[in-house]
Amino acid sequence: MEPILIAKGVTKRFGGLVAVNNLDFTIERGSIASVIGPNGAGKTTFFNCITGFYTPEEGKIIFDGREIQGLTPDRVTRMGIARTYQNIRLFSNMTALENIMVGRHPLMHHQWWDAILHTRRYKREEQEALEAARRLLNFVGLQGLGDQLARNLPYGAQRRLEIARALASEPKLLLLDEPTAGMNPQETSEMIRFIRHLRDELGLSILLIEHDMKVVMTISEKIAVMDFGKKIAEGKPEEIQRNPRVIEAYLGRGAASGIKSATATA
Amino acid sequence: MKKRWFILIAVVLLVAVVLAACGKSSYKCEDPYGCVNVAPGQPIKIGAALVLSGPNESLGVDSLGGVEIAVDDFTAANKDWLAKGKHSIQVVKEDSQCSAEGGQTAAQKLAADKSIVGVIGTNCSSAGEPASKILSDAHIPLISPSNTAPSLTAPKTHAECYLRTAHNDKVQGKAVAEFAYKVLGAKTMATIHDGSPYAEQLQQVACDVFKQLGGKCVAQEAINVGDTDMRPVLTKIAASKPDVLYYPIFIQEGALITQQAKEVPGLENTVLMGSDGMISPDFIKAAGKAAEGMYLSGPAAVNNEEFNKKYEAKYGQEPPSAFHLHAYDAATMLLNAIKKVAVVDKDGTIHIPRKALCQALFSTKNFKGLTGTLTCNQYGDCADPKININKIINGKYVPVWPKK
Amino acid sequence: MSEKIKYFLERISWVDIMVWLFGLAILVIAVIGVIGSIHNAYYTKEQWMDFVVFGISQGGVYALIALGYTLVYGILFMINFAHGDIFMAGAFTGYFLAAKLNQYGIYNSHPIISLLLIMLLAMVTSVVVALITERVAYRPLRKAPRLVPLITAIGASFTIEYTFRGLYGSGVEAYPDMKIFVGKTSVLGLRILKVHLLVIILSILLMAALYAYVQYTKAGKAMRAVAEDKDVASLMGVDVDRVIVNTFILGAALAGIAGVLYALIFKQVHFFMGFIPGIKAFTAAVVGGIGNVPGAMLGGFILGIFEALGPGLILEGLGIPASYQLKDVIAFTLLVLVLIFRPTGLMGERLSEEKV
Amino acid sequence: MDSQNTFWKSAVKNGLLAGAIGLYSTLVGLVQAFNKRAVIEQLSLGHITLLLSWGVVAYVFLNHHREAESKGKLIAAGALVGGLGAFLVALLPMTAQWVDYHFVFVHAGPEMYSLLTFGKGPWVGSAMLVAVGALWGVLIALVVSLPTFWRNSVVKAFLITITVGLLSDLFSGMTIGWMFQPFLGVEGLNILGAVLVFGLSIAYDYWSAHRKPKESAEAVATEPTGITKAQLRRMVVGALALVVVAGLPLLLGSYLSHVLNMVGLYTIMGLGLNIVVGYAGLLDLGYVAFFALGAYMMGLLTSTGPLGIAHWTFWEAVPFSILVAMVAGILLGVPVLRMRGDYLAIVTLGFGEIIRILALSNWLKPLIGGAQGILLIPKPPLFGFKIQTPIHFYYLILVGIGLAAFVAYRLRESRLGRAWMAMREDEDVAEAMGIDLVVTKLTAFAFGASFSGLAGAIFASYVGSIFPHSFNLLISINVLSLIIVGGVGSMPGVFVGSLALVGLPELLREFAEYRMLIYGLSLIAMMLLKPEGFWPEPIRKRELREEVGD
Repeated sequence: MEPILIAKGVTKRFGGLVAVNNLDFTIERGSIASVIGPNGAGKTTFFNCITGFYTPEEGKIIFDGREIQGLTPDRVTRMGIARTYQNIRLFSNMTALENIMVGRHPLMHHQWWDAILHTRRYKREEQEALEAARRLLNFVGLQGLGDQLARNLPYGAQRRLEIARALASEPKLLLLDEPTAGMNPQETSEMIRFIRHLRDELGLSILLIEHDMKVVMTISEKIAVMDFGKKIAEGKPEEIQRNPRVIEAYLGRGAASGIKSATATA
Repeated sequence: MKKRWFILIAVVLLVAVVLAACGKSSYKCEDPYGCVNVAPGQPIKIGAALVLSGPNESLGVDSLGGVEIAVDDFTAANKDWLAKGKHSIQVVKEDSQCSAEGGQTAAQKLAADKSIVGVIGTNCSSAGEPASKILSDAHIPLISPSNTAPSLTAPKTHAECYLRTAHNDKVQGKAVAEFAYKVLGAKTMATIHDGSPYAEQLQQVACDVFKQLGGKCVAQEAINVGDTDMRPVLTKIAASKPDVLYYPIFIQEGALITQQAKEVPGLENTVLMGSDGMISPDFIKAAGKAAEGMYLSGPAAVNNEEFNKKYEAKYGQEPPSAFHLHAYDAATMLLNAIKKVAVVDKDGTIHIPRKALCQALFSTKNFKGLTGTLTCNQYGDCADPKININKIINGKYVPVWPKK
Repeated sequence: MSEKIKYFLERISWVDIMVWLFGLAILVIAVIGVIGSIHNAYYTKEQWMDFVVFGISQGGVYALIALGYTLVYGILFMINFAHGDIFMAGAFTGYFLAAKLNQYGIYNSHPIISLLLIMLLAMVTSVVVALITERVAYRPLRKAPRLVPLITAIGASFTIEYTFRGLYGSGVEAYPDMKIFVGKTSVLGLRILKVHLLVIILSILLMAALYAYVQYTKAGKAMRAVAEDKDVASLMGVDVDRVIVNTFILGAALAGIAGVLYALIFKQVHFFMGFIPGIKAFTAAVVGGIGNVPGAMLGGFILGIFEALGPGLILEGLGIPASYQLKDVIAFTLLVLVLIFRPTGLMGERLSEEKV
Repeated sequence: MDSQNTFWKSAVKNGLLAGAIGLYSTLVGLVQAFNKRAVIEQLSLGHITLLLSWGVVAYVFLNHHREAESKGKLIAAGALVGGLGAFLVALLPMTAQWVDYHFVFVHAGPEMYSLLTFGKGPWVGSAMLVAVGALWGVLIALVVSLPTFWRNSVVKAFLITITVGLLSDLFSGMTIGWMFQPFLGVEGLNILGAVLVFGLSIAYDYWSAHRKPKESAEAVATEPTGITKAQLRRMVVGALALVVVAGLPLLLGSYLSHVLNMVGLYTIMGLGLNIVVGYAGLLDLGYVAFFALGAYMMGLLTSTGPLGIAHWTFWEAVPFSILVAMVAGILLGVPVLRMRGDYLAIVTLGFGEIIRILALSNWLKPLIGGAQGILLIPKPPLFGFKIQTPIHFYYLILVGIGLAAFVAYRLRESRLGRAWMAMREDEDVAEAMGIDLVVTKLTAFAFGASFSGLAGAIFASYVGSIFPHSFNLLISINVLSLIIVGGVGSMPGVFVGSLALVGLPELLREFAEYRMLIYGLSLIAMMLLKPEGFWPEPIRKRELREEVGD
């Protein structure tokens, strides 16, 4: 299989802190890949480098054969990468339907004069967008909730709405940042099924960041493990499970850091 | 419920029609602009569109006092004329502010009231521009006590029924320049204005005349209303060492300049001059001792003992600005003209033809007012343009020029 | 080759370039003006120094008011538009005590005590007004969208102004001269008005005290905790309401003192006196980096100096007449310029990328 | 027993509060200033202000305890609150012989004391005042103990009567003013009018409470073919509204039309700022800059005075006014592209001030008139007819509003509109949705500015002369306030907001110096009562609707 995304030697520093250190990673077209690691390992920073929020100091990110590092987020999105956020970031005072329609922004081309004059282009695009939005709403199982304000939706629905919004731009690669965070086991397994369904139905490539080992192990075809900004292991789930460095980094210290983070919020 | 509404409206209509029928009178109005009919027991209404809020409010309060006292005096002097139909004179106040849109709103409101006979106002020329046009269109005369912008009575731009008892800026600016050059012997002059059309115009005229006389205008500076630290601008002016510093602005900023000029090196020998915007007890209070020896130009008639007594008796304070006498004269002129053209019915109804009123005002000649002898020209300038220069001595305004 | 050019073109931020060019253009114009002015040699060296001194003393007042803005903003993320009027309330009320003291001769026989009494009264008045404002207009709306408290703040500003206009009248009242502060003195070879010296020293002392308070006392730490994150702070046992009230008290007390100092420099007080200093102080707080205490001081002084010096130094060199009329243009241009090159103000924390 | 204590304690507390509010309105001068203004026959607004300041406190307090306490006790408490409130106010005239209040409080003088004591001297008069307060409290207690319907109805009728009395002089200025004459005194309503208004209000309440709720059923019933009854009703209502809107100025006369025109101009500006603030979430406090540019452009291009450069007509100049404002919106938008929230607010405020000061400056005086402004701006011609009076302008402004509302509405329902709102909600995420922030922000500024330019152009032609002082910060603040009072992002809200914040203050002109106080207080009150605005943006339902746009 040919790769859809190749990261080569990506490095991102904040002052003295090296958040992502010389990272290499490849995602095959049509696969589900994951990045895992303890808190602060640099996973989200890596995401932000891909989506254009950050410009890596060194290294290349090649998407679909083109270098994308340093491009602005809107350009990256228009090339075919969409994402969700760890702490859901919907447009909370817009309806669910409008949220999805915003996601379709890169596929629409009418200008303000089209909108004022209601030209044919405007009518066609709006009709398409509305239909696509309804379709996606059904696809993620939110039918009937389209006219609700996003902030009034229940938590799980918000997660799915965020994914629907990301899908609206018809991306080739979907980045999911902890899609099961805060979900109970039943919701989690539903989400797993849903992510598989996404790949199988829409033929997307998916990269996810996840904390939940069980999710990662069940769903991923390839896993990279990060610690202190470095990739310490990469491979199939079963390989990762057996890797001693992962066990040490993840379980040994992870438990301790887990306790620390628990006290910090108390 | 709908039925009830209909009944109500029908009743209202009926009552109104009956009342209208009763109001019919024997007088037939032949004035092309129509007449104001004041039924017995009703007041004769005159408007006062003055600045009653904001930073220039003292100007309006001052003029309003003039108008109200004029009304009192007129009422006292014409008891018999008013008594026949049990009339009184009512002053309808409107805040015209010191802006074009304020003047417009006040004028619209007064113009909408068909019982308004004439209006005294406005204070600020910017309010006068639209107000004069609107009221003239409604055939209501407007007489201003303190508009000083030349354009208001210029041949092409004046409004049909607009007059003023205030002097034009050109007169006062000239007086200041002449006093500075001839009496004070100044050779160089600096000016400061505050961005108000009045001050800007006045200092420009003063500068122009001063130059014509042979002097030099070394600096023309400006500040903004609300500024407090005048020392930098004064330092700048000090660098050109003017003989006279003229700032025809208002109390607040004027007092600050007066005080701070004493603290800025280089201005020790500069004579300070201002104009009628600062002729006010408030200015003396705000500027304190620094104001001693300062010269202020203003209408010759500011202190009228008799008027001041009436004012203090009525309002418990001295007139707060310099145009109360102009307002008094404007109102008296208007009331006299009303009396002149009015026709009184047998039942006491007073009919006032509008066009005749306007013509009567324009034909005012040798009217003995408190500001002098007023004669109106064809463009509406009625002022007897006498300007005094006052010196502040022991906290009092003492006229020093022209010598009597 | 063309690949490379394309690569770069795709990554250039045209906005940044435009904005920088805009800033650069202003800077170039300013420099030309400065060169022109210096070339003119219109002012003597003493006069240049005078400008700076005037600027510093005006800046001291700005800084004291700016602290109130910055404290409240740091904690509630709202622009307390009424702060300028809280400043006015103190200064205006202080006048009556000053006048009474002057009437009985205490004003000049015991100047320091008088001054302290007047400041105390001004502080108390400002604090009371600020607390009523907070209780009535801000607290009920703490959970509302951000624009809503902005509007009540504007409403509160008008209300305070016109309340005091109604209470004390619309006229200008003049603080009596305090004899020991009349005249000039000289410090380090600079001629300086005694009032100015007093204002500069007092404002610096107060700011240092405030900084120490916020940095080192327990109450100050609680304040910073609330500023960082209200929810976490309240979980840690900090009484958030109490801290917010404290902040308002602190800001208002400083504004009250600033009011008296202002009245000492400029003598006159009136109901509208808070409006323009309020806006300027807010500008100063933003220039310095809003939410940042030393930033507010720095911003205040810089703004004051630029206002005093700018017209003579920059505009005159460009041949612009009546340059002091455009003083505020300089002040606001300075603001734009600072924000172009440092989007969060001179001492504001850089919006760390981590926050994205 | 304990609860009894707290009841009386809280009654005393409320009495003190009533007194404090009463003292406030007295010392600020409201009572005295309003005393000259009759509302109903001899009852002046000053009296009403005092009564209201005690009454509101008493009413809220008593209403709170209505369920728990007996009627007798309520009456006693009412008397206590009212009496105590009055007593605090009466302290002023009582102690005036020893304390010189006038030294600090300008309004505290013999005139005020005699007003408070009915001219009967400090002791007798104060006793009378306290008695009036107590009686008023009793009256309120009686109203409070009425059944819910009557209580609400009476309070409402009371407030409506006062409002009508307050605004009654407007009726005489109307074209149909003569119809109201029998009910009006020299100032305010006469007794007949007051009784009539009071009665009508109660009657209306009674009617609306007792009518049969059949209409709601009607609205739901759907005809299988074509339009529903509800739709038909909407159409009829719409047509009626159109007739009313078109005929309004003819009915209201020139002054009220003028007030409506000012409301209209602010509505146009509000619609524009609503795009910037309401849709795109960019806090702009310098909106007046574009208003000024539009007005100055109109002035320069059409003026027949010495500053006029082209002597065009209104119609030729309008596009340029709009265009110049639009370009300025983009130019001023560029430096602030990277700024967020409150930084943006202060910088735009600065821009507004810069434009005003430049308009005023000696520097640019040769070009644009400086402090002397631009005079002699002609009125718009229309096929040989001249748009001149406020009534004529009403229609011109109406067209302007229509145009602005049309554009704003259509933009909102487009890709651009959604991009604006997404940006308002979360700028970073919006960018990650493929939205070009630069273009999106600049178009928001450009459209917002162009509406303001249009309003400025009409304003210049309407007033006929423009001065830099007209373009101050207050306008920016006013426009911002009105869109928030109306409901951020809501188009009908803009109109409601300008009616409340521009229309009402115009009607309160006679209170001159107290107008701003009332304005400030009502800004606070409105936001406390309705933080989401009076007419919040409706949620557009479209999941199950088929159509796009129209």
